[in-house]
Amino acid sequence: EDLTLRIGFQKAASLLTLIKAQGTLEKEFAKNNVNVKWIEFPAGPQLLEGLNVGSVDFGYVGEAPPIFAQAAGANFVYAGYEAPSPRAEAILIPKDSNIKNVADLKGKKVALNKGSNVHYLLVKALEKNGLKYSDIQPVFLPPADARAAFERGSVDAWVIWDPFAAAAEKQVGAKVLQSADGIVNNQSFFLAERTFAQKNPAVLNKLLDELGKQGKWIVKNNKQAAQLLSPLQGLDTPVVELSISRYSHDVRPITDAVLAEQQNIADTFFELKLIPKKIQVSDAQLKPGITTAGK
Amino acid sequence: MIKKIAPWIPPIVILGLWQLAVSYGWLSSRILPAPSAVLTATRDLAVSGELWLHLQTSTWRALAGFAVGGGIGFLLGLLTGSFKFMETLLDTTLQMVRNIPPLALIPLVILWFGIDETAKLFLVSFGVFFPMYLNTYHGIKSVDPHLIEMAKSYGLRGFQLYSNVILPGALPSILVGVRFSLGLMWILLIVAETISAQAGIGYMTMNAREFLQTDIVLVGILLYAVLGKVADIFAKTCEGYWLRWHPGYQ
Amino acid sequence: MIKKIAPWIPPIVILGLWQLAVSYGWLSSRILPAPSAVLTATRDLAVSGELWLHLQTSTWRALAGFAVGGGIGFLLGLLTGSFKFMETLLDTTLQMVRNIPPLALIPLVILWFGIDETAKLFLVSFGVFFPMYLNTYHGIKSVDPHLIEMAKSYGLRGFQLYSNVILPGALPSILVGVRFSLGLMWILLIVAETISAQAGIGYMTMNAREFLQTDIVLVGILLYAVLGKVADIFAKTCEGYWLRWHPGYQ
Amino acid sequence: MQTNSIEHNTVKSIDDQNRTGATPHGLSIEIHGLGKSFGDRHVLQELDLSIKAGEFIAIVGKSGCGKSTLLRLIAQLDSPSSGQIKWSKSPDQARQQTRIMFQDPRLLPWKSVSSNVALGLGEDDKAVIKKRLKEVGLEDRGHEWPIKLSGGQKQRVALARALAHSPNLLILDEPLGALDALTRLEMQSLIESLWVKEKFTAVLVTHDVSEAIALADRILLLDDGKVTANIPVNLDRPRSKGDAEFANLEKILLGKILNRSKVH
Amino acid sequence: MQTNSIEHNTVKSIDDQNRTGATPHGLSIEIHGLGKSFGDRHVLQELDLSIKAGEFIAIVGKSGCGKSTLLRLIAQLDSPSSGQIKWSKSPDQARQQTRIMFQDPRLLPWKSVSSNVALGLGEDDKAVIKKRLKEVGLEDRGHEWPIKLSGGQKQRVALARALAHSPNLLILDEPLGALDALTRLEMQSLIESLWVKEKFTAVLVTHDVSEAIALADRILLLDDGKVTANIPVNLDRPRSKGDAEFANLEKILLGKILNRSKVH
Ligand SMILES: Nc1ncnc2c1ncn2[C@@H]1O[C@H](COP(=O)(O)OP(=O)(O)OP(=O)(O)O)[C@@H](O)[C@H]1O
Ligand SMILES: Nc1ncnc2c1ncn2[C@@H]1O[C@H](COP(=O)(O)OP(=O)(O)OP(=O)(O)O)[C@@H](O)[C@H]1O
Ligand SMILES: [Mg+2]
Ligand SMILES: [Mg+2]
Repeated sequence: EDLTLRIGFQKAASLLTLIKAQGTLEKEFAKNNVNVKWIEFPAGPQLLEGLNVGSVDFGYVGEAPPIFAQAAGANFVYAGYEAPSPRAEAILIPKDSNIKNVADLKGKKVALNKGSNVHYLLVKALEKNGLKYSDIQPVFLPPADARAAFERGSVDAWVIWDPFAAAAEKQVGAKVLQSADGIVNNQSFFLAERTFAQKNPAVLNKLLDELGKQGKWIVKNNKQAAQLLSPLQGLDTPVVELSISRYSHDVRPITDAVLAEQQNIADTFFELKLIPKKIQVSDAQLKPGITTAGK
Repeated sequence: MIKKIAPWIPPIVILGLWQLAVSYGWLSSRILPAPSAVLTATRDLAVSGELWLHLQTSTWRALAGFAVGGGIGFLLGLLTGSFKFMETLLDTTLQMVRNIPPLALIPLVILWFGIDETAKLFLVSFGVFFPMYLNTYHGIKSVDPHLIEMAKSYGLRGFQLYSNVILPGALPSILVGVRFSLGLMWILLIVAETISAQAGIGYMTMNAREFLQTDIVLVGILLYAVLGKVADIFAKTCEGYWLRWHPGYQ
Repeated sequence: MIKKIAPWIPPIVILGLWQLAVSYGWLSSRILPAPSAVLTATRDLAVSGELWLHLQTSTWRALAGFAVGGGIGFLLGLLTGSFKFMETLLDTTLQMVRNIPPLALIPLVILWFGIDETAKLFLVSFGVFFPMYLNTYHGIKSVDPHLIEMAKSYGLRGFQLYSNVILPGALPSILVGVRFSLGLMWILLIVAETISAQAGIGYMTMNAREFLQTDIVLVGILLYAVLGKVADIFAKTCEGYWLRWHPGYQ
Repeated sequence: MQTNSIEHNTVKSIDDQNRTGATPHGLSIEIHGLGKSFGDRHVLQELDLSIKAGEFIAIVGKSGCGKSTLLRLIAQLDSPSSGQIKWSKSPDQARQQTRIMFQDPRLLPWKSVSSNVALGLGEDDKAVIKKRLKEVGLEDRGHEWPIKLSGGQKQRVALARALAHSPNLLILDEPLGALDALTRLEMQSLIESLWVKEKFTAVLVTHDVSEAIALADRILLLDDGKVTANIPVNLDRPRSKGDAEFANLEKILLGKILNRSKVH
Repeated sequence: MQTNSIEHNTVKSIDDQNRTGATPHGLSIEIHGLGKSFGDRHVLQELDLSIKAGEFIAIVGKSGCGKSTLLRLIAQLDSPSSGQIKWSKSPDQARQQTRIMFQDPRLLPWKSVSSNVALGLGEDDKAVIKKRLKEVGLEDRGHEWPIKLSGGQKQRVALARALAHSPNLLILDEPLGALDALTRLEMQSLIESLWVKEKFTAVLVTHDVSEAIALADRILLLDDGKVTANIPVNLDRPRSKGDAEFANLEKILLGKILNRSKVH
């Protein structure tokens, strides 16, 4: 019988946006009687809302949303991940800022998206430079608002991921004070609704296979991919080019090490009181023995 | 003549000042693009056909939501305005419910209605409901009781009483509700279209906002303003016709 | 007696059904926590003092925004309602401006007002402005022109004319605006408090939504409902006092 | 130039006969121990009154003595504080067959003059509406908004509206107070001729003594919440003011009214 | 039980004399070729009229003939379509010194009866307000909402309000139409005594011929938008209805009114 594969995506997620634009999945899955339906969400948390109530089967988000979703008891599994892209998130400062290093952030206003991957980055970066999280003044703003506040000078620094970081660098000459390189991994995850994953392992594997191929293509054809993406995302080509060059686009199966890193983040968020209880990340794994991704 | 031009003076002055501010560099055009840039963006969107797609999608959602929410609000307003018992029973609950921000309701709405059109329709209806309800309710209460008494004693009952006396008397107030709702339906779409939309002006605006395309955000804002004007012209026309007996509306 | 109880029947029935639905497993408590769970969450928040902090912060913002936006709306409504020329000049612009969703304005608001309280105040004022404006405007237009004529010919001018005749006549309508604004101010806070807030019920709710903490979202929703009721009691009290001459409000 | 001339012949036309609800006889009313209070204010007290079917009653009395209150009770627009009113029909039927012309015109401002007169009538009654408007001298104002009419014109529209229904009980609360002497006489003969033809029961409140005598079978003087005088008028119709008996009765009645307050 | 008894003595009291704006003489008015049209409807046409300072003018005429329209023009509540009106003061001063009692009571429903009478008066005028209310027989109703009053009571409140101001020009549009014969006489003598004392110019519209004769120095008959008769009343004051001359004049005037429509 026909199966509909409902994929949740965000425009900012280059891999899915490209594969949707090229129609590869539709073609590939037509052979197996699987219909592909694309559902757009403005950001990760909304996508997880959809996943939680069973309106979406598969989605791609950063490292933080799954942790909150799991704390809230959402029923999903980690299906795969994108290899670390530490250069795709950074602490930015205005071009004429006199902040020289992370230690200078003491007492300063730092804009960030609460409970996102950059929240973790900030905590770890401060830790590494001998500061506590309480030494700075966090200013919680979603990316679009943070950009406005950053340009206006209402904040001294901004922790943000790509493509927003790339856009700020290219458009307002923001400087990278510190990227995640050497501090945190910054991985992204492919999530699947649990019952869907249990019932359709073949579909899931094929999907991840196709995504892996597309990822390799992007890495090889950076410029061309940027040209395709630019009108879709509404960003200048140089910005997109910079942005996608800093992601690995390397789709891999889940490993224990990856989950351990997630567990670190979860524990950090628990300490920050961002989640109300401790969670066990490995609970959100399909039972061992079932392959969850291609090679 | 003056009456035709005067209403357009403030918008034109605002646009002029804005263009000047950008031209003379008082405002960075990256922060706030000039009206001319916004115009270009509008033209591009229009030429590519995207604008019409968004407009069409949103218009359908807005009108459907208005019809449903406004209709229910009107009926409940009739009910509570006409029957003291209904007022006692329902008004408190409605006053509590309407205070809930649609934005906070989204998780529940997704839960109940999924992420499809129904959810968006519900949100628009939910928001539009209240101004219609409140204004209908108050409109009915403010009808001169002497006139109602007279009509009843002249044998008017039920539908006849409503269509001849109560509704025309409540009409000025109901039309305020309509005017308000006609604006609100667009505003609510921007909330509704954050739930997994692929098209619509709310989607277009929020999406552009996400990607810092300030010119398109401004296209959205101007579009909202124009839609507001259109709704207003519609409401004024209704007022002009239905309230032509009313000395205050001439 | 019945009149005291009746208003509480619908809320209690809703809560009861909800609790039942969760207890009997018709609704997964993961998706929608039971009222009891929400109660526990409320208690926890109340005990930790967080709830009061949020409430206090939001209340201040809401009332300040209401005062500013409602005040300006009232004054502009007076102006356009009283002077035909002002109506011609301003009404179109205002009808256009009010159609702009606060959510779309946020980037511009941050550019203009930064990320502090001013920005939040602006957003609440902006939203509250319109119902006050529209209802004041229509209230003034609906005052019986015969009474105004009479008062003028009895030597009433300016302030005296307004305080004795025009405002009392417009009051039923203005109070609808107040009622509406009192609800809207809370609704707008949820938008305003996405701008770099550290406290406030809007912040609490949206934050919880972001992290899928449905129980806290529900605490927020219930809190909004209760605040709606409080605002409503206030508005009803005003109506009861100021409109005690009005047969419709007795 | 407006034409207010009143068509005298039309009142005699016969096409009124087969109309809706026009019964040959009016309602009869029995009132026992009627009382009405607003808070501490006892407006009517222990009032007894019986009105025969088809009778024409006029009520006179000082301003604020409770005339309108009594009419409202008879029309079932208010409920008595004590005592009772009985009609020859069930209260519901009685209510349906009663029409009251209020002291203020109560025209619907959002309806044209002729739609106001048409209130509560069906489509078939268009001719009647037109006729009534003509009889009150406003046939050329049918399409206008009531707000454009003069005080007396509004009152005449309200009169036309009340007369258009052919009720079994017609209650008129100062129906001609805002009219000049000539128009007043014309309206009086209009009311009288309709009453003669349709035989409804009529209760009229008026401050004009000669109007009461010209129209009524019986005149009641209301004072202190009670009926203090009950004066039958046994003159032949049509009655003429010039008549000696008429003038005599007028004198007696006026004397009663003017002296009343000195009595107690 | 309400007490409507009217205090006759108070009208003679003298503490009214030193009140705001009370000038010994009223305004005089000159009207030339006055015309007023509403759309196609020409209500007043080429109307000429001159009113002396302190004169008491009564205007009678058929319902809808333009009486209220003329009063509104004199009170500057409307502007003429043609012709002009001149006052002995500047139009602005004239407007300030004019008070009009409208045909409908126009009470503010959100103000108590006494606040309605107090409209446009200062705090110091409390005594006057009380006095006027007493004179119209409503001293015990001051705290009530107007909606609770009877038709005639409302009219008396409006009268009290107009009289409380001591204007130089007092315009009364059917001020006593809703009152019974006795109350009416009392109000007439109230108006007359105030006029005698304060010497304002008075313009009264009435449908009651004997009222016009009892009060006015001159009676104007309005018809077809023009003044068709101008009848001076040279009777001594206080005038008595029983008087032969009075009755004679009444007959003449009534004849003019009743025959008028047959003339053209
Ligand atoms: N605003 C208006 N628009 C149109 N016509 C009007 C307006 N006001 C008055 N009229 C007309 O002008 C004529 C004169 O009206 P006016 O009120 O002066 O009559 P009146 O002599 O006072 O009559 P009444 O004794 O019935 O009060 C009437 O036919 C009326 O319909
Ligand atoms: N709803 C009410 N509440 C309180 N008092 C009222 C109410 N209606 C009438 N009254 C009072 O009852 C009394 C009688 O009123 P009613 O209207 O019957 O007088 P009326 O005889 O018709 O007088 P008029 O000739 O002035 O119209 C008045 O004193 C009036 O103030
Ligand atoms: Mg009465
Ligand atoms: Mg008049």
